[in-house]
Amino acid sequence: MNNSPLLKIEELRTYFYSRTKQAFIRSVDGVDLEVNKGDTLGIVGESGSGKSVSMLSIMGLIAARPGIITGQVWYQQEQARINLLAGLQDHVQVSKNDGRIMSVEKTDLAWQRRLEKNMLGIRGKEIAMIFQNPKSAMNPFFTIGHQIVENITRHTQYKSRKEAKERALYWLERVKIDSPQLRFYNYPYGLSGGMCQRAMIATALSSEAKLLIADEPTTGLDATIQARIADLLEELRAQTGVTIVLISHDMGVIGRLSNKIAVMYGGRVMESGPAQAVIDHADGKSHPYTEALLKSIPREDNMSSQGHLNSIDGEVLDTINVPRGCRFASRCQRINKSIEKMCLNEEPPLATVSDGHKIRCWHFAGV
Amino acid sequence: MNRLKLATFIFIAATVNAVNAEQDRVGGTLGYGEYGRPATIDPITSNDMIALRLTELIFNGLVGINEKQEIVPDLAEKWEVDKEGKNYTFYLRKNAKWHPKGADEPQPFTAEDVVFTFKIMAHPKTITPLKVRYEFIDTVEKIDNYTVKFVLKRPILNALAKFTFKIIPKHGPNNTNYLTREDPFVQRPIGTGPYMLKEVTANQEVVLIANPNYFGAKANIAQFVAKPFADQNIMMQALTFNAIDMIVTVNPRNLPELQGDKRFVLQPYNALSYAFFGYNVRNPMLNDARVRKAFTLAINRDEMLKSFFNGQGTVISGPFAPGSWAYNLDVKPQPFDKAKAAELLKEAGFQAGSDGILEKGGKKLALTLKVPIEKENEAVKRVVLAFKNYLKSVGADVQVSFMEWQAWKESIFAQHDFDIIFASWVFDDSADISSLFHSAEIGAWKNNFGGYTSPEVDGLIVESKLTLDHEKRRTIYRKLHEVLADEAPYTFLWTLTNYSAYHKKVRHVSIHPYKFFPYASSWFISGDESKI
Amino acid sequence: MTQYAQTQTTVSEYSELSILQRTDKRDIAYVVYGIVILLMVVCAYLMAIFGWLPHDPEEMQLELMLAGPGAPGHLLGTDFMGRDTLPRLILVIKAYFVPGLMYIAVAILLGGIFGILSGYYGNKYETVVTYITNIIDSFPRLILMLLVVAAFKPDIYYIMMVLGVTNAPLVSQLIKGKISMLRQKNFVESAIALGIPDARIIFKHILWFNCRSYLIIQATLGMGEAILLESALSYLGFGVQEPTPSWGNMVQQGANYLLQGQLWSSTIPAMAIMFTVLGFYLLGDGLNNMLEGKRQS
Amino acid sequence: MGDAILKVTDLKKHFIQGKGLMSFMQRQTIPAVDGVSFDVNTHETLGLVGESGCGKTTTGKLILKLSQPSSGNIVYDGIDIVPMSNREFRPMRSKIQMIFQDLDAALNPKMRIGQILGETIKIHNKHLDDSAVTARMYELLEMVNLKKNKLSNFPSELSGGEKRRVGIARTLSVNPKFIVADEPTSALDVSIQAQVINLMVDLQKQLGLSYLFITHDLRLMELVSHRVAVMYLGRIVEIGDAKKVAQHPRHPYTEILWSSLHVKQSAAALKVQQHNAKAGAAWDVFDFTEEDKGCRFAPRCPVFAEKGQPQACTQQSPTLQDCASGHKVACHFPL
Amino acid sequence: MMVSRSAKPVVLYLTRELYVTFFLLIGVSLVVFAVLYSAPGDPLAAVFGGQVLSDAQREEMMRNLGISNTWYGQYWSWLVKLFNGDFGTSLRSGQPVLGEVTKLAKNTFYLTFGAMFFSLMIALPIAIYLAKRGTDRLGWVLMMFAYTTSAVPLFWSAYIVIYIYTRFFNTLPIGLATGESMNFTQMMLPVFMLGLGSGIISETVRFLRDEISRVFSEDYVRTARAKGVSVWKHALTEALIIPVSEMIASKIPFVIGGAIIVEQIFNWPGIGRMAWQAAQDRDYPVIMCITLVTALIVRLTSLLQKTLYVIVNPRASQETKTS
Repeated sequence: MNNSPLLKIEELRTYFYSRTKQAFIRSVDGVDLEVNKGDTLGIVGESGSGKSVSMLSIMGLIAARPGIITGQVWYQQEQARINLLAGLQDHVQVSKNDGRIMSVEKTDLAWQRRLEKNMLGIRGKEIAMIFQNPKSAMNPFFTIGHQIVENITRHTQYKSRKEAKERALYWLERVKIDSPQLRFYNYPYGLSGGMCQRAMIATALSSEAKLLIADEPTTGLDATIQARIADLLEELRAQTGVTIVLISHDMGVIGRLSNKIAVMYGGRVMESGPAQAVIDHADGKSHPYTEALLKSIPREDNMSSQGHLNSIDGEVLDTINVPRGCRFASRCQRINKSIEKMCLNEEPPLATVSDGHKIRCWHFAGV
Repeated sequence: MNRLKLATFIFIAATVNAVNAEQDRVGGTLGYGEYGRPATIDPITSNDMIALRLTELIFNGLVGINEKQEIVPDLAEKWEVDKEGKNYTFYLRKNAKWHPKGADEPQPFTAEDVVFTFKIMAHPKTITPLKVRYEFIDTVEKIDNYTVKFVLKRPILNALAKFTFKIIPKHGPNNTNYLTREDPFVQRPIGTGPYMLKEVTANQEVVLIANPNYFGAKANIAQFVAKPFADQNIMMQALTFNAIDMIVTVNPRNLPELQGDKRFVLQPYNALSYAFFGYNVRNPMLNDARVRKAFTLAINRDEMLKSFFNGQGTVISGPFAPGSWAYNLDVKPQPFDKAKAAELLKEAGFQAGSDGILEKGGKKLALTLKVPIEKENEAVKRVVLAFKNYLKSVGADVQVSFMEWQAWKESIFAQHDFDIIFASWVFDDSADISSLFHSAEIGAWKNNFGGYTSPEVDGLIVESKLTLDHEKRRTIYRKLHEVLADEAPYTFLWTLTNYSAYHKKVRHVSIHPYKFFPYASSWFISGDESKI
Repeated sequence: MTQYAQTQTTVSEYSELSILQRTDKRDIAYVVYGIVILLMVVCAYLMAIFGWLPHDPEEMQLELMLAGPGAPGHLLGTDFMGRDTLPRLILVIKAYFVPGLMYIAVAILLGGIFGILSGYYGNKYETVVTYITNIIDSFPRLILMLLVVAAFKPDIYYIMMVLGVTNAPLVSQLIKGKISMLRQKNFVESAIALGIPDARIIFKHILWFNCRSYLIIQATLGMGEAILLESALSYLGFGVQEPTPSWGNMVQQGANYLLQGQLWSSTIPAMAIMFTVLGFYLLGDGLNNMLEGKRQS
Repeated sequence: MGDAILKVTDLKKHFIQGKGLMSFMQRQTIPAVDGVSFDVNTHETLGLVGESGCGKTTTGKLILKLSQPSSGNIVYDGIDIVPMSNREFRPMRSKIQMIFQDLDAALNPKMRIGQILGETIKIHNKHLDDSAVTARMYELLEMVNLKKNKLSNFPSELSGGEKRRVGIARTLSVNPKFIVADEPTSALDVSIQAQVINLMVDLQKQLGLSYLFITHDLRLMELVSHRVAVMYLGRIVEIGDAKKVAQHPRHPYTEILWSSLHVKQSAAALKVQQHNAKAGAAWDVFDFTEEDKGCRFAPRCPVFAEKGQPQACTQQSPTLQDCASGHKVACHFPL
Repeated sequence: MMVSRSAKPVVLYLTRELYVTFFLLIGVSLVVFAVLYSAPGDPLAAVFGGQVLSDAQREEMMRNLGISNTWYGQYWSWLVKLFNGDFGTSLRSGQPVLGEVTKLAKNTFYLTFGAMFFSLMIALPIAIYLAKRGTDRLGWVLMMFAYTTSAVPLFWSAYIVIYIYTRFFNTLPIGLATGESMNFTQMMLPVFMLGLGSGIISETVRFLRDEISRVFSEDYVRTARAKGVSVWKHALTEALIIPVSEMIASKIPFVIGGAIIVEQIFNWPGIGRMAWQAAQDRDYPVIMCITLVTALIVRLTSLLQKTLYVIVNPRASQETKTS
């Protein structure tokens, strides 16, 4: 057992080409992340911050045609360390100007083929994924049981129908679905949202994947159910030791489950580190964006005297015209005269503040 | 051309394909193409030409007509007519046998069958187009097994020709009183003829095989197959690719192609019909004979005949077939003469309007020409369009309106809502033309659809009906011809020559103009095509 | 190989591209082709209306029947009456034009009524409308058309009328689908809540803003279908009748000589049909992609 | 706080399932809203909470007359709107408005923002000329903190927060006094959510609005509403001052709702969780075939289980009882 | 609200639909009858062909044929007979209509469904190619091919094919004409022609292409990809089975319509030709029977499609309860 992280993302960029605007939408623009075995990494950020897209890129689930993915994604399999994006650059020619991608020539078909080849044996088997809106993310035409069994027979040693069914029922029980025998034959349509998400988790885990990417697993569910799904994930992590990457815009859920947190904004990681370090914002020890996010959680102590909730003014970053300087500068509360120039003109580096805690802000750059 | 069936006489001699009858060739199959398929194939309920042709092969009448148009014995060996011309006694042949019904033994033909046939035809519940034609017969009586006597209501001219109707067996239909289309007999008839029905296949082909027990000379060709087609072009192709051996009526458009093809024989026969433009004289503009005559003058019938029908036909001047005894050869068809037409129209009071269309009293000479639709008969289209064009050149505006056949019939015969029609009358073996122009025949569903009245014509018709003298009648008819040609209730166009096309391996083909197949038993198929 | 290129280093105030710029070139080509066809149609219509024809369409040259293209004095040859093909091809447009518009009007009106009744007013009328549209849908439309035309009049107005009625269920389904889609988005409900009158919601919001491109597309596809159906009826003898020319009856009359090797007099109108119908199809496709933004993003 | 601007009494909406020709073979009544009573005072925000499917959105739509109640009264400003026809109600629509959960609601995807706003302004103020309409539009945009240049955009070109603002602006364009806000922030990011909530609070102050605030987010509810009504399966089980209901819930269901928010769940909540997992969706658990068959929450109720399934809960449907000044609860055994 | 999934909804649905179908067929027959009755010409046309009859004669004949003079009389007696399982007899041939029609309907059935199958065989690969690869050069050629086949008049292309065929093989590709038993090309050519020319290829391509690309962007397909299992297996139901069956059901009336023409040209003994003949003859028992049979085929196909939909789509069995 070596110490290299289970998943190491280096300089991941995912661009989409917008024909209407004749420009690249820089959804993910240079993301570096590490996920160690057994960790729960929470990725938090507003919609459009690139958190989902970066994870979909890792899984090769970006629609082939206009999507451009560059960078390295190292995945530590049993023995080997493999690059999930290996060989893709052969089919893409990128020309840059001033560090920005200005034009791309891409052989779509070959690119797609190569991607599928890379992903063979990874998707489902090594990395499983669950999505928001479980009702639409589960195939409405197959029974819950079928969808689990399919995953089991494909990726695990339980090949026979009977074994696989037993195993599927085991997993349904694990996710605390009542009367699994019955639900096994149910279609997603007949289940409530929470129940569906449980079934989805069961499906994902049933292949005994090492890494589970949970893309907003609680969004759209009732508050009560949200809490329960979060509890379930926590419980399963503790029991199976699966590594989880949790994507959410809800600081509450992230804070509740993760031991590491990465905060993304405008396609960039703004802050990453142990959960406690990131959340502990009381004395301005974290990134201004993280702080603002935490402060906007509707809570009694986040209310201003006028009965206003704290909010982050301004709009989400425009990912086409990415500013030269800090991406958050336009909305930043902590920006001041002394560093204004830096903030507006040069992008801050991801500076290490303490052990494993990195912040991308000029306030911390010098530290 | 749609055929308005009408009673008239037969005069035309059938042409015989002169072939030296070398050795008898028995056997072979003759497949012939028909456009459409028959509804029923018995002689009583059927009403289409396809069935008529088939019944010619399957059945016999009391008397027949030979190739020289003479009445010859058929099922009756001989006959007697009394002096009044009211009683006809037929002595039947004793060796005629019905085709076997199912697995039964063939039964002999007797006088019972003749009586039966007549009674069934006359029964009010029998639905047959024949009924009107045999109303002149009063009673029929069986004298003995092989003698029958017919009593006529009144003596009529040339009555014997009417006894060509086909005799059906008493044991044929299930119902012995009347015959309806529900009776299985109408689909699987049995007769006495040279051919008997073998089967109607799933593809609606009617297969006939030679009758081994036929009383007359045995048929040469072993099998006749009537193959239905829904597309004349395809039927034509079927002939050229040897899928069928004969087409009964060749579409004029295909004549040039066949004429150049050495493999086929094109045999002409008279169509026994004439085409005409009929005018509705209820329209005040058309009530003037000068206008109608002008129209006749304005169209170039020769050119049309030549361009559209390959010149295969004769332009006529009156309501009879040229060559018949009634046809008045002295009345020449009006030649194409635009100037004269214009003059006549001017005489009738028409002045050219601002747009070149003639006017009279402020009313334009605008007329509707109603034509029934017939699929794949562009000859009709050509004629009416040419007509329109000819009349346009003399300043008459004709709107051509094609109508579905039933709708056309209703608007012509019931509503009289038209100015001009294009149609043709078909002759067959009975009755007279009096209904076409007699004023008593004006009214809904009567034949004088144009509403033409002329005391002179009425008088001539009545006179002709009263006479039994052939010569006298002929004189009257010639006069009638003359009057009608002058009055022009119709513009008489032409009688056409029909062509049958067949593969040259079929020999000794002679064709009856109307019934087509009466002489088919003497046809034969030569195995050796090179000899011709 | 696909190329993507950013034209400017910074896209200030998104220079929103015009609809033409952002539509795929191919779609533009389709639309242009379709529009060229449409323009030709309009030109032909005007030519027919004002009688600017290259040749008298009714003049018969009986000695020159079924001539091929390039025959002296006849650019596209002559038909079975020795009439020049070209002016007749043009004249067809006039015969089709108004009935075609009527067909579209009938289909859209009837379909619109059905669609609105069942989609907007829902429960009350849905059963009845479904029943009626099901009846219409159950007929093979050529048989129905044959019946009506055989029974009444082989007139292009009747043909188009039947076509309009039989196309109504399709339009109705389209509109109903659109309404229920908009309902799902609460868009209709919010409009009602804002006190906007029903008529305005139906006509302006639903039909005008959200269905117009669908209806245009439907109409273009429908025009193609109308031409083809008329030609099918012509073959059966019940299409538009002489002396009114229609592409259907021109092909049919020419086709009688096709098997004898005289290909031209049917092929020319058949090509006219093909290019026009293809034009309608591509126009429909192109418009669909253009207006409904069906490009991959 | 003033007088009640809206009084809802015994409001019922029963959906009947099973239509078409064979409807007689399968018909089922679903009491989506079953005897709901509450009132909303002027300048007040009444929160309506409950799980999805409990009938809160339906209640909102009934008030807007977007569907016709089966029975009951809705009295707005002294006028009962239930018997009114749609035509009669139309002028009233400028008084009562709704913010829909769906961001795209109210925004015809094919219309520009300017057209969308202009239309409603014109419909309710027919006398206004074009320049006045434009002025009013600018005023509205300012009210909701939107840039003027958005007027020429299509809805699809706006971000979620902007769409919501446009929606609110359109709602405001008719000068309503009472707004039903159906989960106005559920589809938004936390940061944007705060902006929208602040905007709504500001507007209430500026324009003197009253809100019926429907949400399943209890944290938000607690902060924004003055009073809260908790709904369960078509009925209000608890209603009262927001702070009181949040801090001292009297109904077991309310207790569970609130406790699920906290990281450490109460023992009772965990029990329900287990219970609930077995029970499946709420509507399946309760048998509606008999009227008043008892407390609808009973099958999932921890108290019910604890007390050994008392008769009262299964036989008698509890009514809302006042337990402390204006704090009402419908439970046989309130906590 | 929820019903455990069982055969019950399907059975219920089928019962209801059959019940609706019954009324639908009554409606269809009424429409046809109305059209026929209001048309000029009368049933005697079938019996007397070109003959002209007087009013008295025609009344007598009508009485003898047992045909009522009023439309409701005629319709009612037809309906009463129908409920006794009797479709009446053809006025033209006198044969029981049902027997004749079913005998020929079989042929039309082979023709239409064969053609349907054939056009799907062409349209499916094109649609899949277009959906997956977009309109590249080959895709464009394929698309233009699909569109062009639907843009030419069917009868003209049939003539052209026959013309070419006869010149190449020197024989006529028409079974009935050439001999007792049809060979393969003679059987298949009409089917191919109808499949190509009935105009459904372009529409199928258009519809399937959009459907497939839509389904492939669905969330659950993405899930399948994330699971590393066969994507096509997951998308199959919604991307192919449902749209293809929908296409078949909705296009059957078109193909039957096209069959009228193909039957005429290729001399294929089917009900299309019969309908054409009967329409001109006003042979109303035949027309009624043919329209009922075709409407029934259309209806049953759509019923089959809907049943299939209910079976493959678990949501539908719930929806059928409410709609």
